[in-house]
Amino acid sequence: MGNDELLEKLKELFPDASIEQGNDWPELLFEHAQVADGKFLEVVQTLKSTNEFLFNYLFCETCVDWKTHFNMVYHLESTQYRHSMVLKVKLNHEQPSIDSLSFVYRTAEMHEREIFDLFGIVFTGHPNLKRIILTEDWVGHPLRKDYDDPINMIKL
Amino acid sequence: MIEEITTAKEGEMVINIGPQHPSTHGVLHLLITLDGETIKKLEPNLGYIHRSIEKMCESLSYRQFIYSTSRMDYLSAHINNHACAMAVEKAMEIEVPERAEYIRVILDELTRIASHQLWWGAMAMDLGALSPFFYAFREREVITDIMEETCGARLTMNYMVPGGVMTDIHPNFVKHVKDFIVQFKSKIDEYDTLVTDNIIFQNRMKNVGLLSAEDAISYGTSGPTARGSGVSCDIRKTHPYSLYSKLQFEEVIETGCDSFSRYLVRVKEMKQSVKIIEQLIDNIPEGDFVAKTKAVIKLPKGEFYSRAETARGELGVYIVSEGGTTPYRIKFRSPGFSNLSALNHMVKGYKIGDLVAIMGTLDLVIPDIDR
Amino acid sequence: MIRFLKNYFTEVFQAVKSLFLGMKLTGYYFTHPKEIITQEYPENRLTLNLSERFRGEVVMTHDEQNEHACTGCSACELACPNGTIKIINKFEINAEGKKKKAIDAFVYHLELCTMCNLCIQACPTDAIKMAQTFEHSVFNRNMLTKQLNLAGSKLREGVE
Amino acid sequence: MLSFENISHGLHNWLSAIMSETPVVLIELTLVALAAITLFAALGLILVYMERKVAAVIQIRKGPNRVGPMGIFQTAADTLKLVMKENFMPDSVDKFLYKLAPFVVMITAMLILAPMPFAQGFQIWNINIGVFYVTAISSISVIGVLMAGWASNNKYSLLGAMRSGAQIVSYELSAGFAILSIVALTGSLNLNDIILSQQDGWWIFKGHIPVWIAFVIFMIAVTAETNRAPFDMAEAESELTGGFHTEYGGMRFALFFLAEYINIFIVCGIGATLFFGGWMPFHIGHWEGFNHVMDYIPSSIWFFGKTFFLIFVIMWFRWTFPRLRIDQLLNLEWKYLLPISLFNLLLITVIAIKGWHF
Repeated sequence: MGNDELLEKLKELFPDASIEQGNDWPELLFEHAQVADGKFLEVVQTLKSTNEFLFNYLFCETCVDWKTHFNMVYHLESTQYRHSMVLKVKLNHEQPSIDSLSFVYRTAEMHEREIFDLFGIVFTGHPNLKRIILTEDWVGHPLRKDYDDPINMIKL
Repeated sequence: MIEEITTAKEGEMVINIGPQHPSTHGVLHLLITLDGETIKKLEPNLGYIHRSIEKMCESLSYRQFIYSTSRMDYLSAHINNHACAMAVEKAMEIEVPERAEYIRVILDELTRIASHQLWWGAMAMDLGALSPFFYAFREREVITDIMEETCGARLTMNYMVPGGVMTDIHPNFVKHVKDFIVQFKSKIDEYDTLVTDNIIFQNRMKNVGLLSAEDAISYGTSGPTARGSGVSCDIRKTHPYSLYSKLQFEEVIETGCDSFSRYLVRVKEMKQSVKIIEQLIDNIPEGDFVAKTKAVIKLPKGEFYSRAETARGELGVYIVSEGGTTPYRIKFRSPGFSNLSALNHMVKGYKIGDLVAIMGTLDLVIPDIDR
Repeated sequence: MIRFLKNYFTEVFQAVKSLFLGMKLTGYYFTHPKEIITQEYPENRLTLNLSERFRGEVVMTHDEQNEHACTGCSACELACPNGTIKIINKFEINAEGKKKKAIDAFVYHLELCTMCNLCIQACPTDAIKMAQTFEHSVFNRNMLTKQLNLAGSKLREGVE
Repeated sequence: MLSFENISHGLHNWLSAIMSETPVVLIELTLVALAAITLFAALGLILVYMERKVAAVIQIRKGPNRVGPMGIFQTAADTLKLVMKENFMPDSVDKFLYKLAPFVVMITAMLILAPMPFAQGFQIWNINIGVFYVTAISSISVIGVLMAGWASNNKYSLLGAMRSGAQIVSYELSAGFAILSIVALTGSLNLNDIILSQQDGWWIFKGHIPVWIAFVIFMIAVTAETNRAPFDMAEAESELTGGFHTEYGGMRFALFFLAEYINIFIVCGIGATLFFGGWMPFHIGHWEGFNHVMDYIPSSIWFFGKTFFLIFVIMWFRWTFPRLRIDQLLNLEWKYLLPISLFNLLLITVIAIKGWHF
């Protein structure tokens, strides 16, 4: 499916989300309130299992700290149709949490542990949410913009 | 599913594989629970070589950050640099000169061959055959010499710059690459005689570490790991970049889903890479080797994603720009990290010896996983 | 039964054959010592040919009059991702009585350098280049911090 | 002509002439012990050097070449280093067993040396059940390995030791059957008798194809029994880091290391004796002239030549093949080698009874 067509279909399916054409792929942005209480899993399940989309390959999952809020960014691709899309969810900065995708895409398990480690986003329903890169007793989440470590960080 | 390994049940034994272990090829730490010799659970523990490249890149300019990506997957340094350069070029809408594209693709493929050769030797070594390692390094040495001659370094080249390549190719480049191809073709049969056809090797590899196509996609594996499970995922074919849409080559796909298929994919990929180089080496066009760019690169506001096929799989470079001279956030989607996530699924029920073989066929590069 | 036996023996034969072929290959290398590719390093130092592009360390070129081409513009310092280069400038008063910027010390931290070649690319006057030396080991870490401009050197005429 | 037989006989006669029987025996025992230990050390050094050189040339490199001409003193230097190292012992080991294990392995290797006919008339102990003695004693070394693995209190060591136990116990069977086939042909368990029975040609040539099969099985089985690649399950450095000797360092490790090489020498010596006639020169049937020429080459050279050739073959295996997995290793033994060697033994027995061999 081409990007334009995909854009139309997505608009049809998610009328309340903000959808726009990004640099490469259609971008679907949800506010956190729209996908709270397990609704996010439904959205992703729809994207994965609807015959027109079949987004079965989560090839990149990351997070961006925008100081006022976090953006979870999911890059999805369909290995059958070879179309891709970007799924974004805005999370609040104080208590960021979102449904874990580890049962939809198994690869999310490791990625979510990494994001939890470096951004401090809590994934509800994750089977084993603990730090993966840093030690268990580490304080803070280094990839946040407000993270400051006067001892270990070298300022150039 | 990675379950928490805290206490072993009756008759089970928890073993630390790594962080210093001969077959993890670096500082990977795996906690495995054994029942006798059979693996029940595996949990990777990362971070021993985490250099926070993503955080570092937030304070580096768009010319500077490329060098640090050579240190991620150091065996396909050129391809990492290429992906980063492409992301910047895409954002800046820089037209890369034809000559630069040719040089880039040739070097990419040479890197891929070198990487696969090292993997081949190292994997044979994991299985206990030590000689193939040296044979592999003999051919790889020729490639590193070519890299040294043209790029100035043997492993972390930092040769790609936004808009092209750093310097023009060395006058002897074409000749030496051709010499390499001749030598490589005469020696590639040895690889099969020594390892591929060996009955012990085949028994160690076949029907071990099964990863079905569905799981391969679900676990986000890419590169030879996924192609060994019959998933078409070669970025060079599915989302062609650079010159790849014009080139004649096959995407190697094996449907065995086991370690042996993954092994075959890599061995065959080496031959395909040689085929690609042969198509390009004789007709490198004249012209500029780098496009004119401003001294200080400022990316427009927005998000840019570029994908490239490294020797291990799909590398994604995700740049979030605020319009300044440094990226606001950069994310490297490294192939090793996703491939590693499938390891727990693959080794369950196999022996320790198989764990080594499976890890060998995943071709893990630890700095790539940790970044 | 016969088929089973036949399969069994073909299997054994194929297995032995594959092992034998492998041994033949290693046997070939054992009987052909000419294939040895070892380079004996300290002995071959004199004949060791490194490519002219090999990046060993950053050096500043000086000509016979002990003059270099570094204007102290600190483009290299900015280009360096690791803070390897530190340029300390001074102001000289030349013959016409004008104040002129010149380098006092071009400090180079070899221990931080990753040989990425960005400083050489950035230099507008080609004052620095990569040398092919690679034997950098020293006993004292401080010896890796180098001053690249020679004592008493000055800026070459005509370089701006 | 210089021969070991003359030396030993001469020494015995000279000693007997100047003193009574008891001191003679005592002195001779001391001399034999000293000779055995010297042989051990020398063999260890030579074999390690040989392994490194063979590996190097197969791997298209030069190997040790810095210490002494062609690096011949490299192994001596290594041994010196190991001797001078701290005799480190981890805290939680079973101290008695931990200390004992290397010696058990070492002493076992030394014991098997007793009935080895190094040259004509040069043998420490001409025991009439030589073959039986060798097979019996060689299985003791597994106890040392198990001891080391258990006492180290390390999971890798334990796994390595258990693998080693399973492996040695199973491969002893086919090694035993291969040895038995020669015993069936000669009708004697005495190693000297076996050698003398090959006066008109070595068994490998006299015994048709079954002896070849027995020889191949013997080589595979002893490679496994000495824990050499491709059967080095007990060490398996890429899987178990160091296997049963992970926790050993310094001289204790050196003893394990040395014992491994002595064991190789011994099994190859046995192989050479059984299949290639030991010190017996290359004889063909009744070609008296040819046989006579061959006799001019000293018997010790024949023995060591054959043994070192077999050692080379085992090294050749090691540097060519990947390692088997533990279950495949046992499969190979129980599904392939054991049935084949049983059948083969039957064939050889028929050949021996009917006298079909040359």
